[in-house]
Amino acid sequence: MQLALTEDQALLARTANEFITAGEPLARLRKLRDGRDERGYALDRLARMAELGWTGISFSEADGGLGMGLAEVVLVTEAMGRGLAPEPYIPSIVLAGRAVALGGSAQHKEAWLQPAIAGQKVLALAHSRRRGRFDLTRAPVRATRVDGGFQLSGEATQVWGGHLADAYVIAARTTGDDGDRGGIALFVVPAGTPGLTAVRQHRIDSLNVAQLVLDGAVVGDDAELAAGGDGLGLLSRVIDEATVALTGEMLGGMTEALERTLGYLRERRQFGVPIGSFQALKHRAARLYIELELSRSVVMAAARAVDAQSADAAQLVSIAKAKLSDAYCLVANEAVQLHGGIGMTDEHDIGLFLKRARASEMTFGDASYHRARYAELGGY
Amino acid sequence: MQLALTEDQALLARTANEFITAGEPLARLRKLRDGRDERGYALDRLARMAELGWTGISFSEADGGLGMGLAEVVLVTEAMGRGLAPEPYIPSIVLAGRAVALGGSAQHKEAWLQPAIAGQKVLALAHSRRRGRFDLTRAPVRATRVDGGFQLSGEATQVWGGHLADAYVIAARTTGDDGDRGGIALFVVPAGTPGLTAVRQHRIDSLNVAQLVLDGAVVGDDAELAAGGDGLGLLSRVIDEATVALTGEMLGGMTEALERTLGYLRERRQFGVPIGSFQALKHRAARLYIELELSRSVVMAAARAVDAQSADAAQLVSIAKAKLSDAYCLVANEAVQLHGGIGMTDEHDIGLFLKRARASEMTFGDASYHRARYAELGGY
Amino acid sequence: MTDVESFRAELVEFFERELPGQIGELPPATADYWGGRRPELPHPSSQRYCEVMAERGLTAPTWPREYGGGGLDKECAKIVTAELRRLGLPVPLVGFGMSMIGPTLLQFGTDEQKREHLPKIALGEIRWAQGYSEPNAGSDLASLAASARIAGDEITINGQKIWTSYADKADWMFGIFRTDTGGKKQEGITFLLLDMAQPGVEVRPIKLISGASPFCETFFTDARARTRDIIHGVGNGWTVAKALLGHERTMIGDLFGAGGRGRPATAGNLLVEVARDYIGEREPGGRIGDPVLRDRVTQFTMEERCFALTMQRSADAARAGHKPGPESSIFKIYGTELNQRRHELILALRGPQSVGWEGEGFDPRELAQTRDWLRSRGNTIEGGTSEIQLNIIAKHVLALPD
Amino acid sequence: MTDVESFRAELVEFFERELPGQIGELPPATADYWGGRRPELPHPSSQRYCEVMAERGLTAPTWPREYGGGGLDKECAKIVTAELRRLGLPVPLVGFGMSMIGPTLLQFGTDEQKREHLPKIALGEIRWAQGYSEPNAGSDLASLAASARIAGDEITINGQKIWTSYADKADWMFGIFRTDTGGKKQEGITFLLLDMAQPGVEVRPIKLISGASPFCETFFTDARARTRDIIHGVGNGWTVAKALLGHERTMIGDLFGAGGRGRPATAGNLLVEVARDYIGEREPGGRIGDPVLRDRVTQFTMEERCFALTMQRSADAARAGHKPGPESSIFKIYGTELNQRRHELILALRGPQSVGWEGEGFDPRELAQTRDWLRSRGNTIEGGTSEIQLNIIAKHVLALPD
Repeated sequence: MQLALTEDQALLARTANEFITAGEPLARLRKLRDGRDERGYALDRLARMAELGWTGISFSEADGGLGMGLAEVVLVTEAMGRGLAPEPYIPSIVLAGRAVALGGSAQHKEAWLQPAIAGQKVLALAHSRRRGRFDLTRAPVRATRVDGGFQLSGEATQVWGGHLADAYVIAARTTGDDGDRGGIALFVVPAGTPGLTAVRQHRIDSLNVAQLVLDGAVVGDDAELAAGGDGLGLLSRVIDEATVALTGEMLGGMTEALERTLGYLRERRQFGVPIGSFQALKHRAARLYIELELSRSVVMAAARAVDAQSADAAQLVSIAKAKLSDAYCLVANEAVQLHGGIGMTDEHDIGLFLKRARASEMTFGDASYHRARYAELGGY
Repeated sequence: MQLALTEDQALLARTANEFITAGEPLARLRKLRDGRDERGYALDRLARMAELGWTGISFSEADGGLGMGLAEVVLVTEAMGRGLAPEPYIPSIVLAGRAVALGGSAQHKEAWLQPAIAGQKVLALAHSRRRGRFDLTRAPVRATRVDGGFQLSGEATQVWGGHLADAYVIAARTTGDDGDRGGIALFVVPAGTPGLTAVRQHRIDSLNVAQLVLDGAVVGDDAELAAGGDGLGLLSRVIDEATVALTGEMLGGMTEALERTLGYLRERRQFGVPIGSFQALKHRAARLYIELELSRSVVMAAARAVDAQSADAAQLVSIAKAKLSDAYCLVANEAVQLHGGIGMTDEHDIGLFLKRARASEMTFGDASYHRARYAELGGY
Repeated sequence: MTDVESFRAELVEFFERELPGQIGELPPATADYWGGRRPELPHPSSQRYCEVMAERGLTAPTWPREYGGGGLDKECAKIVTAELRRLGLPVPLVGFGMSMIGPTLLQFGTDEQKREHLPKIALGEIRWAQGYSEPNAGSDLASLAASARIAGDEITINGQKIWTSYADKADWMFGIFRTDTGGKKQEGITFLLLDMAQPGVEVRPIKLISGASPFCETFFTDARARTRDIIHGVGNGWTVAKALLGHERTMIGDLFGAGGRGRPATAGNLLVEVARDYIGEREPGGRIGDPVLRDRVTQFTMEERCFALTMQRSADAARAGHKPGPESSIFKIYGTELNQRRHELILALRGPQSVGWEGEGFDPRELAQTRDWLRSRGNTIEGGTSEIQLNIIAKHVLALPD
Repeated sequence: MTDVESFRAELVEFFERELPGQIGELPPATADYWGGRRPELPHPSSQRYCEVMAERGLTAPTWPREYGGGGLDKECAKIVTAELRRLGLPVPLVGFGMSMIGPTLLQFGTDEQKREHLPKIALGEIRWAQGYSEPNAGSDLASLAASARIAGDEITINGQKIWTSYADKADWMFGIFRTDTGGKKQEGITFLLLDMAQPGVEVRPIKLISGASPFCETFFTDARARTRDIIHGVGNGWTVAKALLGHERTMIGDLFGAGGRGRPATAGNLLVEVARDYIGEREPGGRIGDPVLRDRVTQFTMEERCFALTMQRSADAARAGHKPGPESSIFKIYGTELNQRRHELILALRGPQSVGWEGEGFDPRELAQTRDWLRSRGNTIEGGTSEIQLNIIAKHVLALPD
């Protein structure tokens, strides 16, 4: 495993950063938020990312992708994290898209994956229910056999990118109960299916998330991904991949938050000097910088380990999410504190990182969940 | 509960501090340590403390004491902690002495308690075995019934003040097993009893602790304290009282360590200024000061709660020991760090506090033991 | 029976029998009433309750009678508080008049100034705001620039203040302004009072990350004040300002500290309840399901108790007649940090349910707590940043060199 | 086959067949050999092993042949390390000659100086000590006072150095001395080499809180050195000293960092073993009995992995031809802090068994680990305190103003 960027990767990182920064990302986010934009992101930006090829990174050429991996994906999400870009790249491409790619039939891919890669359609994946915390065996939906298919009922929460999505991959329990590793299936359900409704939810980070209500929606047998296979296995795998992508986004966010704070420390003057000249603040900034460097290393490593499907890949994913959750929240808290009064105002951008840090922490498992998972995987 | 010192208490505190500092305590400790003094403390100092009345503080007038409580005891131990005084005041008086006072017969008291209060004899209490951690149900000794008494076998470790003690209070299991709350008895066993041997142990804090080996030592029924009663209850009670006394000692130690560090920060010059003028060090010192103030409050409160036998006394004891363990170790670590190079030398006194802090942490339960105990007591 | 006992008897008589008769339904203990010309009524009878209490000098029990207080000694005042708590009645009147400018006037004001302003505070007629910080004078308060030009007995004020709490609801402002730009910056600062109901004063609320707007910006354009409202003389404002900051720190410490009005006294148990609710329990009423979170709850509960005990120790020392010890210097910094830690712990316990802003999928308590958490991030900034508090402790308590 | 492959083949041939023939039993991978005039032999054949390796230039593979090195490029050098590790053989020679003064001479020395000193280092004939800190010049190293008076080609040295690692075992010292007391303190410092085997040099070991004495005080009384042993010219010592400190920081980071020689690469698992041993497990081979300590073990293991990955990233970047990035600035501070945390965690796991000093009631591993813990407290002080490291990061990496 090489923890250095190749020429191509370095180029991709630069392009991604230019694309994001050129879009005046934070101003755009505010406009979407304060204008109560129903979608909360821009379809054309997603399409543009598709044109640049980023939506195809982690898919095989056969599926119309570039046959690269998370090592490249995290460079895109890192740039998105720097600008808090709200486009549903992770849920539509890395989460639902990969689920279809790994478990879907030719029809599934043609109907949903190709359009998603083309940036024409948006996919979302529903895997958690209210109070279900991070346990993937607590499927949000129950699937009961009906003639030629299944009937789905239940309520999923905080479905990322789930408002106005074109289709949903839904984790449902066909048999057994919470805690059982068997009996979980993934179904592809198009928006507009009778008995399926999505309601926009509003989170502190103002990203597009939805509550997905299934009230006896009926799907055919052909709607199931990896039919008869290990549904939970497939779900866990794409969640792990999306988790790595998210840690990339978090890395970008904490990098940006720290840089903005350093800038403020250099410019803000009190007592006749820049406050960045106060040693106590210097040392705290240096501590945050250490956290940043450690975070960058583990994100790169986790991405490469999953790409190589190495034995400790899952453990590295947990290290990465645990580390980034703690480090991003720390950096964001300190960033607000070091900005002083203006740091607590809605008008100032630094607060947006605080909110996103916390929402990211609570997505795909927080630090203590991943520490417990790491220990389980390590057999102690 | 009043968290302020009375006139008498303030006077006692002053006297105790004068007595301790007058003895050039740290030089004395070094002499005992480097001279490999067998006893590791000075009998005459203990006798002097008796003359001053401090050994009688927490005993009833009937038992020849002053009928005061831990609120006063902690003032004595705080002074001892400031000077790292090695005399076995806590083990002989607060731990074993109180056990005899609470559970002993008139004969026990006459034979052991009065002489201990008079500073003529030294008592010790054996309650833990190697690898037993802090669980009081894991008695170090097994007691088997023999005609007219018991036969004791087992090995107790780190018996505080146990080398060259005159008598031992020994926690032994008569029935049942580790974890059972019943079946634990306390026996008073004089030194020199056949089958009992004490071997001096050497700890980082160079206090007098001993390994106590019992190899079929026989004691009569009359040797049992609170005969037929709740042995574990009695043991827990005196351990709680001794824990409070120890937190007083720890408070004194961290106060002294912090004051010495502040002094060094004011005097040591680098880059042409006192290092205490560097803001990063100022802020760290202030953080330590906050810990110190919180510690002082909880020690005072725990002492008064136990004296008043209030409902939450045990919980306050656990808060005090958890807090003081963490705070003293933090202060000691920082004290060494802030002293720089000389801080890591054996020649400099600050390191003695680091060692005592750690040994105290590991006596009567560390912070995580007491947090778990607190939650148990709190029913969650 | 002693005066004290008879006083308590009177008080009980009044609270239990007379008061309901005069007011009818009494406001609940939680109903904070701030008074002022445009009063907000947390409860229909809040204003009436305040007035009736004020008639008896019970809004400001320790203030002298001639200034609208109760003229009571510490002991009797404590009885008032105790009885109010016992009967589940609220403190009749809160606000910066009672807690900040009132005590400051008693310390520095002339008899004339006290006679004019204190009774209106005690009666709840005037609500006050604090004009201290400016955009470029935050931690470095002494470098403030808002100017007060004195001509005869008129003062003309220009400039801007920021972080003025509830300025949009206040009637008068106490604040510090620059009357002299030469010399040491602490000199040339004057402490004065002004009526905010005038064209030269414009107030704009500041929206915080929590969505709330407890603070305002206040702009002065040739605003007017009277020289008779200068406290402690021209150029001596810094002394007054620092004394007042002391009152403020204590108030904030009380507010956020364990047992303080800023939070439920039972936070410890509250956390256990939230943990049981969101994490689950081993068996009904048994241990919290996740031992690691259980340990975090315990750790926090212990810290909180240690802080509460420290506040009690300080109060007991004061009662025992000792002057406030150095321990009081830690209240503001530690109280506010505890409040932040409490909120972050609740987030950890509620997990994904703790990141809602509004609407679907989150229950009201979850949403309210999330806002409170966001608001709490400011606690270590407002009223003197934690960094400033640490500087103060290092310099004034630990005597570390500059 | 390529040169690289043929080189590896030769090497294997030599290591596996020739070497045992020439030496007999080979020392274990753990046997560090420091060389010198009074060498300590961790293994009977340590010295012979070093000599035979030196003949082939394998004690300093990348140094030029004319200076006693192997003249190998980076890639071949890496093969040497890899093969040694594969065969469980130790690095033939360690010490400050190899890691500090050697590289410094290659960078700043004259050809004559290199010819004289480097071969003796590569052959393990001379063991070196570092003369930097003084009692009043610790963090503020540039204020050093130990003087070097130059007369003709003779230098007379007076004063004291402290924290000189293993000075009691060293033959020569490299150090910085004041040759000019006027002007800026960084100026007037000269870097020079001197033979310690002379009456004017007295060495006293310093006992640490761990009981060990890895450091010494060194006193100079009219000690002699030669002007030909001045490196980089009179008054230019500060430049040389700083460059060398760089080598030292990296070395210490490596040493304590995960995977570093200073610790077992398996510390993660080691901690789990200790936890299982002292805390117990739910069921045989199952979870660690105490979930809170289990979480602490995991937390530490994760931090350690993140650090190891950061060191790898830095190495990979170097291999990819990038110059050492800013991330290398965190190695010393974080590596040493991790080492302290590791030891404190082991104390927590071993509980009361972790506070023994010697003798009865504690087993040897427990006693050794307790000493190591005490020793580790110095890690964040020696070789540039953590506070200095943070200053460096803030200034040179984060560009924060002075």
